[in-house]
Amino acid sequence: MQLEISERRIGEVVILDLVGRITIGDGSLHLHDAVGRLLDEGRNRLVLNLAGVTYVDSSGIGELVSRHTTTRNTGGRLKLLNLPKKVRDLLQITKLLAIFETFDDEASAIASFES
Amino acid sequence: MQLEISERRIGEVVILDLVGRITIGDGSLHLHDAVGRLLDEGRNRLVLNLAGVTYVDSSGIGELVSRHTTTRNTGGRLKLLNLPKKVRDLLQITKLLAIFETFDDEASAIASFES
Amino acid sequence: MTFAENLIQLRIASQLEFIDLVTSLTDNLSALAGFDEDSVYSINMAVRESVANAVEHGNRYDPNKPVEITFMIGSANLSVSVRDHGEGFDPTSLPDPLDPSNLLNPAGRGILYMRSFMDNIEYERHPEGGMVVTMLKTRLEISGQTPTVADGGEKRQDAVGN
Amino acid sequence: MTFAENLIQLRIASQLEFIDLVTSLTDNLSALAGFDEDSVYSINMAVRESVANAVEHGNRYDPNKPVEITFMIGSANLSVSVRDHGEGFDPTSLPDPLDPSNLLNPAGRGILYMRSFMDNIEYERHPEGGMVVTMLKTRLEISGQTPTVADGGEKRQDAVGN
Ligand SMILES: Nc1ncnc2c1ncn2[C@@H]1O[C@H](COP(=O)(O)OP(=O)(O)O)[C@@H](O)[C@H]1O
Ligand SMILES: Nc1ncnc2c1ncn2[C@@H]1O[C@H](COP(=O)(O)OP(=O)(O)O)[C@@H](O)[C@H]1O
Repeated sequence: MQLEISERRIGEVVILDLVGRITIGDGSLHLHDAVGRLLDEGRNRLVLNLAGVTYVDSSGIGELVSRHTTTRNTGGRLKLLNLPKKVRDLLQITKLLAIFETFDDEASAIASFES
Repeated sequence: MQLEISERRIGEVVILDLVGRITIGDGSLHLHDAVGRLLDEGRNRLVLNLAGVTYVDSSGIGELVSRHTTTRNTGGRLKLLNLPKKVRDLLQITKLLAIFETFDDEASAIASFES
Repeated sequence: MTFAENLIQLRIASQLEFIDLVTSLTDNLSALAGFDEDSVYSINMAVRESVANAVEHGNRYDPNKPVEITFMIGSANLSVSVRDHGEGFDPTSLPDPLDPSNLLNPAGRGILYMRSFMDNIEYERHPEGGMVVTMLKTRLEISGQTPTVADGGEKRQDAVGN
Repeated sequence: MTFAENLIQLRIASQLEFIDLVTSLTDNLSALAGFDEDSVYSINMAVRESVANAVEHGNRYDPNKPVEITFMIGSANLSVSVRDHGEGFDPTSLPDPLDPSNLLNPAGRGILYMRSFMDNIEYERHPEGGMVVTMLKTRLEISGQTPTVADGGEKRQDAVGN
């Protein structure tokens, strides 16, 4: 499996721990489905923990953007935790850093849903 | 470097510890030169410790055979220590196991030069 | 058949599963050509994006259309060109992914990444159909660390120099 | 241009430094095609020997002559063919490396290894010059472990079967 996703629930917030690559084909699709399933269940306070992500391509970035949008459309939020430098650079190059709420520690990411 | 060779002298015997690949090009050439240099110095009681060898091709096997022959021609011996399974299989397929003296422990390899 | 001594060509059927084969070869080849880790990653990204485009937009996933990737190891750079057998397109009339109204588009960033990660990229239509993108990455020469493989120019220089 | 959906072709200039690129691609491709670790090694060995022969004996290290390696991922096997642009040779009239008088030859074992590690190998002269060796490795099917990529036959079967 290109991308492994495991799920933790902390109160209303769901943290998805991503390990592997978010790339065209299986990786992007898997992320798409994992977020889609949560939104279907009405869970829309989402944190993607990217600490274990080793590689992302434009398809993976596109998937992050599109899941950001769908989550917002349900009145929820999709936030990013522990951006690896390479992912941060990709977001930077395409001016997406301003679009996403990003965090470097989990507690702050979770707390940010309270306000 | 494809193949790393380090040298230990135990009395009259020289043990060459080989680490890496003995393959066409650099690997075979490096083994060729290392044995050649010892023979030039008059050292011809040689043990090749192959424990760290990960891959050998027909060029590498050919180099072992040719260094076996040159060493013998000087009145010396080139013996093989710690054959990895893959190398043993390659020698087996080409009926070379009978040609080489092989050992599984260093003490016996060294002692074999006494008799 | 004549060939250049610094050429490597790969031709794959249009299957996404094959893209990783291309990028692994690319990594090994970039390392052999003497690029540092960061550059190896940059070239990998650009190759992945261009091959994905060739499969997706060029050949439209038609598995009976090939994608051809040509690597040329130069003394000062690596050139990679990727050719598909699609209808081609006009790269000057694409929406700008940095335009605020496009920021949330789910696609449209690949070519921008290719431009960012390589030193030069150029699109042209192949005379026999399809699109070719040629991308160049320059090698920063680190003294004492020359690639083992390069084009004739460098080799002749070495033969004189040493 | 038409192509088969299970094909991968690699063309390299005749340089020994490029052989490792070929064998790395071979390893990745064998794994993708569903071969186990032992088979991956066997295929690697056979490809290394055949490409080395194409560079050394076929193209005689002429860097302007290419070696072409064609991989075909079948439902039951992997076929690899290696073509050079040399003068060709008669594989039936080679000295037998197992003949006692040849045992100590420093060379002459490559083709024997290719035969031992693959299920079938065949040499033919290419109509436009050079030699082609085609080698076949059969995949032992392990239930529940089918390759992700294979030829049309297998895909159609899957579509019906699942
Ligand atoms: N090889 C190609 N053949 C045809 N059209 C292409 C090709 N490469 C890119 N394009 C066009 O350029 C657009 C932008 O490509 P790109 O920046 O890679 O983003 P994306 O692939 O995410 O759409 C594509 O949507 C497509 O219309
Ligand atoms: N592609 C080729 N073109 C011409 N001659 C070849 C080719 N491959 C093999 N041969 C001939 O077959 C002989 C045996 O090859 P091989 O068993 O691989 O051993 P080696 O390469 O060590 O000689 C070679 O010495 C060469 O004469």
